Amino acid sequence: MELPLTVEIILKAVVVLAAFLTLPLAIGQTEHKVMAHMQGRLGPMEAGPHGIAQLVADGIKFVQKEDVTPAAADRWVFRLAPAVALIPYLIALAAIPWSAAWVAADVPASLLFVLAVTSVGIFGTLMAGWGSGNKYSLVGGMRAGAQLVSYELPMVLAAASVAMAAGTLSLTGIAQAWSWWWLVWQLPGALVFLIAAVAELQRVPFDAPVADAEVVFGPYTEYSGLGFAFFLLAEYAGIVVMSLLFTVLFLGGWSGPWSDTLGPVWTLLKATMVAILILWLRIAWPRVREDQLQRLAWVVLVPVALVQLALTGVGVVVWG
Amino acid sequence: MTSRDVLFVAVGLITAAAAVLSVTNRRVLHAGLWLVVALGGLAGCYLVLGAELVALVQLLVYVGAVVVLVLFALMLTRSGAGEVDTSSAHRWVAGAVGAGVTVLLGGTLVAAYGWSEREVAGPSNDAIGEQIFGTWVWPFELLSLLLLAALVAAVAVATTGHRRQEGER
Amino acid sequence: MTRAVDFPWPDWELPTLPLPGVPDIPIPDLPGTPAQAAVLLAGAAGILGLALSKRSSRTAAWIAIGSAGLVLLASLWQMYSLHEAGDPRISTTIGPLAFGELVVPLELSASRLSALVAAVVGLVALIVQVFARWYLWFDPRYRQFSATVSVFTAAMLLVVLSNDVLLTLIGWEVMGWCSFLLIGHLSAKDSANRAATKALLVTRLADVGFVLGLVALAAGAGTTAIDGIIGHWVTIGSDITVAPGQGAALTLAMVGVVLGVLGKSAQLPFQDWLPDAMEGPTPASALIHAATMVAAGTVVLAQLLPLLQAAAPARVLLAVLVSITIVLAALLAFAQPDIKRLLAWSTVSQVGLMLAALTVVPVGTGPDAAIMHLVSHAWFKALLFLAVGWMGVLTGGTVVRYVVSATKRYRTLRRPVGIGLLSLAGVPPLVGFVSKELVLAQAEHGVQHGAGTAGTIVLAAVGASVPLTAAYCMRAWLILDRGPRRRAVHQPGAQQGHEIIDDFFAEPEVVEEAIGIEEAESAISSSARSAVAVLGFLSVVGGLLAFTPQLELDLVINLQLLAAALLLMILAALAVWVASRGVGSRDAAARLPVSVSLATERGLGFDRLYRAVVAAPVLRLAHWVQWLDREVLDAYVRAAVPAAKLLGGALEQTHPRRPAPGLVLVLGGVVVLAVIGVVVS
Amino acid sequence: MSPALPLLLAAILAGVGTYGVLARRHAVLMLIGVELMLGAAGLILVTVGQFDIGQVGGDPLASGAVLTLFVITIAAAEIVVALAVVMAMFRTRGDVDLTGEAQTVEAEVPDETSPKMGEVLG
Repeated sequence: MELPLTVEIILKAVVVLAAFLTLPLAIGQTEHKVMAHMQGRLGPMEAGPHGIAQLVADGIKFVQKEDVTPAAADRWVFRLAPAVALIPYLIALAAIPWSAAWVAADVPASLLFVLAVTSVGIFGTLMAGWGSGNKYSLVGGMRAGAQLVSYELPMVLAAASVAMAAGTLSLTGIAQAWSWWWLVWQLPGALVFLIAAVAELQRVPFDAPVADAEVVFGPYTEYSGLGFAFFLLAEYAGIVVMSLLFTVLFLGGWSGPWSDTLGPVWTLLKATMVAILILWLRIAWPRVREDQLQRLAWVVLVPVALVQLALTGVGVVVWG
Repeated sequence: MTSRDVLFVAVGLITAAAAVLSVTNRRVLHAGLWLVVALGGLAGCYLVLGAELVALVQLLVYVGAVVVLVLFALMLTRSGAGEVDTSSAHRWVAGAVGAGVTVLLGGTLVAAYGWSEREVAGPSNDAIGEQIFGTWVWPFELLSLLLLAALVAAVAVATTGHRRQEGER
Repeated sequence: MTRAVDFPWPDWELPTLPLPGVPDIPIPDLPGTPAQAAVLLAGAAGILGLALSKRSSRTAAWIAIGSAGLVLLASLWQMYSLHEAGDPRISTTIGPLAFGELVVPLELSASRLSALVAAVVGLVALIVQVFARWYLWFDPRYRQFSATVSVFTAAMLLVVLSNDVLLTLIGWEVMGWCSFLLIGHLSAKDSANRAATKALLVTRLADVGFVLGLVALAAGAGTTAIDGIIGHWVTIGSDITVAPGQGAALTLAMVGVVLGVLGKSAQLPFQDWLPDAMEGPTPASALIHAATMVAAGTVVLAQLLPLLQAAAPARVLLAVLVSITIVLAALLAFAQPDIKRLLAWSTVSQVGLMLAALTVVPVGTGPDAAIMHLVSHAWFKALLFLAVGWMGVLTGGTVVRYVVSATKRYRTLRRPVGIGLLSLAGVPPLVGFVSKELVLAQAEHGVQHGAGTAGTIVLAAVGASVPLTAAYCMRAWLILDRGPRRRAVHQPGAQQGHEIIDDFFAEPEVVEEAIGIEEAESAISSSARSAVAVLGFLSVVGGLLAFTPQLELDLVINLQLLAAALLLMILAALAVWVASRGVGSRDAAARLPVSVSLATERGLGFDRLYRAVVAAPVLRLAHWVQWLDREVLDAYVRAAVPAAKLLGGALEQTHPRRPAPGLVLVLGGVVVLAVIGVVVS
Repeated sequence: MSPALPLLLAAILAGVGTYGVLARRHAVLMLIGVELMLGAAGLILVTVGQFDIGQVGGDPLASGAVLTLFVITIAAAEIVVALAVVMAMFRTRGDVDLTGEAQTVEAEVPDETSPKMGEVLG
């Protein structure tokens, strides 16, 4: 099927945008429901059948709300922050392959690309923290900054281990080079990546930046209406991107029975499992203290990731 | 002018403008944010020049980590208030020196390499990887030592002041 | 000069026994060679024993004894397969190392003799492990002990089977460290620590020569393979010729090797560490004395025999030193107030005999007599040590006044101790007699085949050792068996009641005598007792080994010499018997003046000599170096501080102290300079 | 394309960076100038590497890209140490003003227990 280049690009952009708009909502809905069931309650049941339209209702509510900019806020920084937080995930989603053919932008070093782009998202949080003109926001923003910088290192190291094993920086290439025994070989790296990903998303148990008992809602304290919705969307989009990335890197992406035709389904299935795991963490775990959080990153994750790198190196040299 | 030229001019203008704003903006955090734009633009320039690996590393390391640290330091030093620029006379002299650097560097470089159109043909990512772990492996290893030394030094410098302060209390 | 006497006694050639043919077992295609298996199994047992046993002595014992059994099987299998194949069997270890021009093949080689020694090592190690299981039952550090013994065995096997001086060196070093651990096993005891350190230091000092010698040999030959080294340095024809122009180098290297061997084998002037090493548990002593550490020197020199024969000065040096050692150690053994120390000095003397036999081997004959004595000594000395250790458990110590009439009190001890002492003394037809006669015959043979003055000295020393050995054996026997039977006054540490052990892996149970068990009968586990019994059996009939094709002894026994030796032996024993009469403890040595016994107990004050000759200069050098470091080198470092301060202060005076304007000036200057540079160029 | 464009941009960035270093009295802002200058250096290296300037047969050692990566790494190390120095300076002096007299004696220690938000947010 040959399409003109422009049409293809537009089509792909539309598809990515659509995925970007629906998947986070699905994650949000899943969170509501999974959390409710794990806690032995029903969850939202009013809007739509079985509460399916709850998130749409939420969206309408957010749109109707007044968008308040505090008087002490740094106006432009405050207004731009949600967009800065959201857009990197959109760009990252475009580079993640769903199957060998299903990838919107198959750039050569797509792993590096995804990691680089998502690392920009931190500015949204920092800007929100600074721009709100609120001391809780500032503290939360600084916590977020420290946390994201700390956890980016083990994350990149774990990803580098997979790239080294596959011998390529391309996500498509990595997923194709994957074979089942990587599940064992790359297990430490996978755990490190998963933990670091949860920390990058600032979700429980690493949600000290938005700990409501300490800093209200951290950088997002002053946001209301659409701005807040954007941050919420960014968080869910982050879960989507990280789950997909984890799937492609450590779970073989679309590999599975009949992967020629069912490839994207496998990707989606595996990513859903990972996403539910991330949601589950939030429901099951208490919050980690700020110092414990830094300690975990530097004392546990970084060394483990380095050991994993060495392990991969040995493996590549021995079997490669 | 090729399309690449046009693209570069566009990205370059953004970069240059952001750079100027980052050194003239009087609100410290805005200066830091403009630096983000400037360095991100620089990554874009690399991309236009075909050096995608460098561009991505620039984005990952510089924008994702280094500038975050800068912003962090700005927040920690709580330096919103007070003058951030030197006196105006001083600024004029500084401007003159800066302009001198631009003219001198630009003049020399353009004079040396000229305006002629050339093919963009940089090394591939594989070639870069092979060179780093082949020809450049010793400097590379030395760099790792440098990073380690910087890490230790940063911790040492940061904690020493802290301890002294606690000792005084 | 027995040679000069021309007496018409017939000489007696060794007969070859009409042995039943070895059954023809088909050799299955096993992975690896027995040599690899033996070394690897023993080494692995050491590591596994520590890693797997957690805190269970039982697991450790299973691993250690099981692996020792497997090692013995492997070495027996090796003997058998060599017997079938005939040729020495070379096997690889980890493959050759890339060392540029130096060839390092790292190969093992199993030949007729090394296979025999390996089998003996395996046997003694197994017996020691079995015995140690009982002896150290309540020792909380039994795991470490058994693992160390395993590693020690592996190291000795490596030395025995090595065809590469690098492997020899590795085994040699590991043995040194393991001996340190074994001797210092009772690490809470100061004396044990001191003895371990002393053993380590003394042997290390000697090892300097050993390492340098081997390095010189390997470097000269461009290879570390032993046959390659021998092939490079000497040409073996009807006579050995050294490669032209390398005589001095070979001599120097061999002197170094001989020094190392003297250290490891506790010969003069390094003899003093061995008696002190008695601080280790008895099984460790049995292992160190019988088949491993002290015998390692003999093994290595046997491997390098052509080089030793070619390097006359080294050979003479060795001959003279070991001859003195043989006599001196035998004399000292006689006067020791402790049976264990007596045995230690006897080891020094007996190892001297092995080395002496090596020095007089004429060109073209093998070291078989020395190896025979090594084997026989391994058996009867292990037997003696284990029996004495057993005795020590029963009586509470091995000092003479504790062990007086010990075999009378504990009748089960009588047979092993008796066999051991008889064998040590060289009474026919026990194994000690056979091997000692062979050494004597070898010495005489050597004298007749141009061993020169060295040969004469050796012959004299070996001859002198015969009555001396008989004397101290007689003395020990009289003390142990003929002493006044006193009702056992239990010495501190001696057992109250007796242990009864039915199952090898079940904990000993203490049973009071009142229950009616025969005295001391059950005080040892049946397996440990059978281990001792095996050694006793071998000590009795082991002499037959000399008549098997396993040893190629084309020696002629001078019957006249043999008769003289036996006569001397009997006379010495009689003299001791006479001297012991009238002494309460039947201890003949009690007739010696107190000052003499004290001096002998202290090893004739060699400690003080070591301190003066080695320790004091080293300490003084260390002080010097420390002074140099602190007062001269550090002074520069310390001076850097005020210098930096001074410089900083001076520069501070010239600094504007305002960073921003200073920077403008600096950068402006740089730009101006750059402009000038560009314009000018 | 013409190599003059990126080289000119590099010259501009270097000049702007120099101005930033010289004209700012705030230590962290001064570091921003340094970063811009390092960026200019990287841009020159990449340009030279991508255009085969000055040598025949391309850039076989990939020196342009590799050296830029090195520069980025060194910059990371530099900024970390520099920020540590700035933090130490802030702790001991209470400000990060570079125009003031260099002090060897420690000035008053800021009261960290009660941050004044107005000052913080400026």
